[in-house]
Amino acid sequence: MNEFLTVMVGLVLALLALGLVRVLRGPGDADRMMAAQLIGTCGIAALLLIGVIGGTSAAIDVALVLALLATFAAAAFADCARRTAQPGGPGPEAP
Amino acid sequence: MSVLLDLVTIVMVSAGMVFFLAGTVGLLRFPDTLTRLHALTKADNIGLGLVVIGLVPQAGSLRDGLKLLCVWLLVLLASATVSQLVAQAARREGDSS
Amino acid sequence: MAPGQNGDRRAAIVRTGLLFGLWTILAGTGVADLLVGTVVAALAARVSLNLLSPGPHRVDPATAARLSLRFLLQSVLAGLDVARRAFDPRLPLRPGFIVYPTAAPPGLFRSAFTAFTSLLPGTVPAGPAPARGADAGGIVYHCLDVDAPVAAQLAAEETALAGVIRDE
Amino acid sequence: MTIVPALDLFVAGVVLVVAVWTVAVRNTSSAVVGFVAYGLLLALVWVRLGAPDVALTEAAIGSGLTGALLIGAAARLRAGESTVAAERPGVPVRLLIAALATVVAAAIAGVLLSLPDPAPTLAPEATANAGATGLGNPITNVLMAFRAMDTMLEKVVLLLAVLGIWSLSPDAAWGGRPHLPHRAEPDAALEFLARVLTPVGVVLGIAVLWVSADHPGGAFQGATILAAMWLLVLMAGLGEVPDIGRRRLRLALVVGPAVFLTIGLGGLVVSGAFLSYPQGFAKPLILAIEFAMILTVATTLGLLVAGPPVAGPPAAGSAAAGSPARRAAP
Repeated sequence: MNEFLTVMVGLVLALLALGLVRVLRGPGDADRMMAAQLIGTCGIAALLLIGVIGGTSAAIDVALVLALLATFAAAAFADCARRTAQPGGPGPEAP
Repeated sequence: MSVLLDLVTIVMVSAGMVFFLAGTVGLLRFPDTLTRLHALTKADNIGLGLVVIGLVPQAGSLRDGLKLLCVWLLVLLASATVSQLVAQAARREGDSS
Repeated sequence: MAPGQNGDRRAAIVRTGLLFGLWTILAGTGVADLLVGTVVAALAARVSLNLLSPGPHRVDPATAARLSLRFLLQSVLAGLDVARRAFDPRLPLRPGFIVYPTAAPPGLFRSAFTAFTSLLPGTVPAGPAPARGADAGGIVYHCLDVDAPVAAQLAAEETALAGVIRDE
Repeated sequence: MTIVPALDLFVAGVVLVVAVWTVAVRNTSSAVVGFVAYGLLLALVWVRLGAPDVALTEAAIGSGLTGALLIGAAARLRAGESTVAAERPGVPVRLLIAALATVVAAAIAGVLLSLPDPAPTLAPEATANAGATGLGNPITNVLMAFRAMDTMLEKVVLLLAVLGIWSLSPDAAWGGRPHLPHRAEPDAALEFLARVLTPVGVVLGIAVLWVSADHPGGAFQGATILAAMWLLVLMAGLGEVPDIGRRRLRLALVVGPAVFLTIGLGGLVVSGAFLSYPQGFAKPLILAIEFAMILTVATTLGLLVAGPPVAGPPAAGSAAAGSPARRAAP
C-alpha cells in the first residue's frame, strides 16, 4: 500500500511543480494568485498522502491549517492586486 | 475486509490523480488566465475530494476520517472564494491592458 | 420583535451546536475537552452572530441536504467537463463573458449564489456588472463555452438555492 | 523500498528550485508568491521529517501571516520598484556580495559537516523527565517547562516589535488607529468568506492550542490562525483596527507576559525557583499561560501586519480618513 501511495505523492508533486511553473510565469498578478489555490489543493493532497505513509495523523491538522491560511494568503493577494489596480483602474464608484 | 478497504483507497486515489492531471494539463494548455482558472479550481477540487475519500479508510480513527472531510470542505469554500477573487483580478487586468 | 428574537435564539443554538461538533472533531471527546468546547463554541458562535446576523432568512435542513447533494454532483460534473476539454486534442473552448441578470440584491443570498455557482461546470463569477447601462445589477460570468445554455442553468440553480436561503 | 528516498530527493529538489526562483525573480509580487509557495512546501518537508509541530508553525506563519506582511510591503514598494531596478550596483559590488555570501554559505556548510556523530543532544534527559509535567507532547514540555524562560522572552520580543512599529507613527496619529488600506467598495466574495470562515477559524485556532498539551499544536500556531482571521475580517471591511490608545487593546497586549511572569514569580515563592511549577499543578498552570498568551500573540501579530497608526485618535481623526462608507463592526 505504501509503495502505491508513495508513487501517488510523487505524481501529485510533479503535477504541482508543473502547475507552479505555469502559474508563476504569469503574465499577470491574477495568474500568480492561482499559486495559492494550486498548492491549497495539490499540496494538501500530497501532505495527506505523506501523513498516511508515515503514520503521522497530525498531518491532517497541518492540512487543516494550510487550507485555512492558503485562503487567507489568496485573499491578501487579491486585496493587494485590487489596491494597485484602483488608482488607474475602472473602479465603479460606491453608491 | 482490509483488502477491500485498500482497494477503495487505490481506486479513489487513482481517480483523484486523473483529475489532478486534468487540472495541470488544462493549466498548461488553456489559452488565457480565466480559462486556466476553470481548469485549476474545478478539476483539482474533485481531485482532492477523491483523494480524501480514498484516504478515509486508511485513517486511524473516526475523528481523523471526519477531519479529512473537514479539510475538503474548507478547500471547497476556499476555492469558491479564491476563484471569484482571481476572476475579478483577471477581468481588471484585461480591462486595463 | 418576538419572532425576530426567537429566530435569533434559534440561530444562536444551531450555530453553537455546529461549532461544538467541529470542536469535538478537532479536539476530542474527553470530559475536559467537552467542557472547554462549550465555552469555545459559545465564543465562536458569538463571533459568527456578529459577522452574520441571523436576520429573517431561514435554512431548512432537509432542502439544504438535497442541495448539498446536487452541489456535489455538479462539482463532479464540473471536474469532468474540464477534464474532457483539457484532454481533447482539439481543445474545444469558446471562452467569453456573459452577464447573468439577477434580481437578488447584494447580500447573503447573492454571495452564497456566486460562491455556489463558482463551482458549477463552465462558469466562474467575475464580479458585478458595470453599475450603469443595460446590465446594471447583473453578475458577470466567465464561461468556458458561451454557446452552452449557461443562463438557463444559472437560473435553475438560483431557484434551487432560493428554496434554502431567503433574504428579507 | 528505494522509492521513498527518491521521493524525498524529489521534494527537496522542488523546494530548492522554488527557493532559488524566489530569490532570483525580479518582480516583487512574484517573489512574494514564490515565498508563500516555498513556505507551504516546507510544511510538507517537516511532516516528512516527522516534525508536525514545526510543520504547523511553518504552515501558519510561513504561508499565511508572513505572506500577508510581505504582500503589504510589496504593495508599498511597487511605486519605486522601477527606479530601484534601474540602480543596479556595479560589477565589483556584485562580485563582493557574491564572495561574502559564498563565505557565509561555506562556513555554515563547514559547521554542519563537522558536527560530531551522533550530534550532542539533550533529548534523552528531556524524555526522561517528561513525566514531571503531565503533558504528553514533548515539544510543549520543552517550550513551556524546560525552556520556559526563552519562550517567555520570545513573546516579549514580539511586543517590542509592536512598539517599534508604533514608534514610526507621526506625533499627530499617536493613540489613533492603524489603517489597513480599504477599498471604496467592499468585495462581496471576500466579505462572504470572512463571515463564514472566521468562526471556523476561531474554533480551529483554539483547538490547536488546546490539543498542544498532548498532541502537536501550540499557543503560537493557534494565535497565528486567530490573527489571520482577524485580518480577514479587517480586509473584508467588516471591522476596523481599534485605536492603539484603547485600554482593552493594551490589556490584551500585556496579559500574556503578565500571567507568565506572575506564575513564574509564584514558582519562586512556592517551589524555590523562577518559572518552576509546583508538583501536580504543571499542566493547568501551563494551559493558563497558553490561554493568556494566545490572546496576546494574536493581537500582537494582527497589529504587526496592520502597521503604525496613521489617523489621530477619534476626536481629531474621524474626518481625516477619506472613506465615506466606513462601516463599524456590526
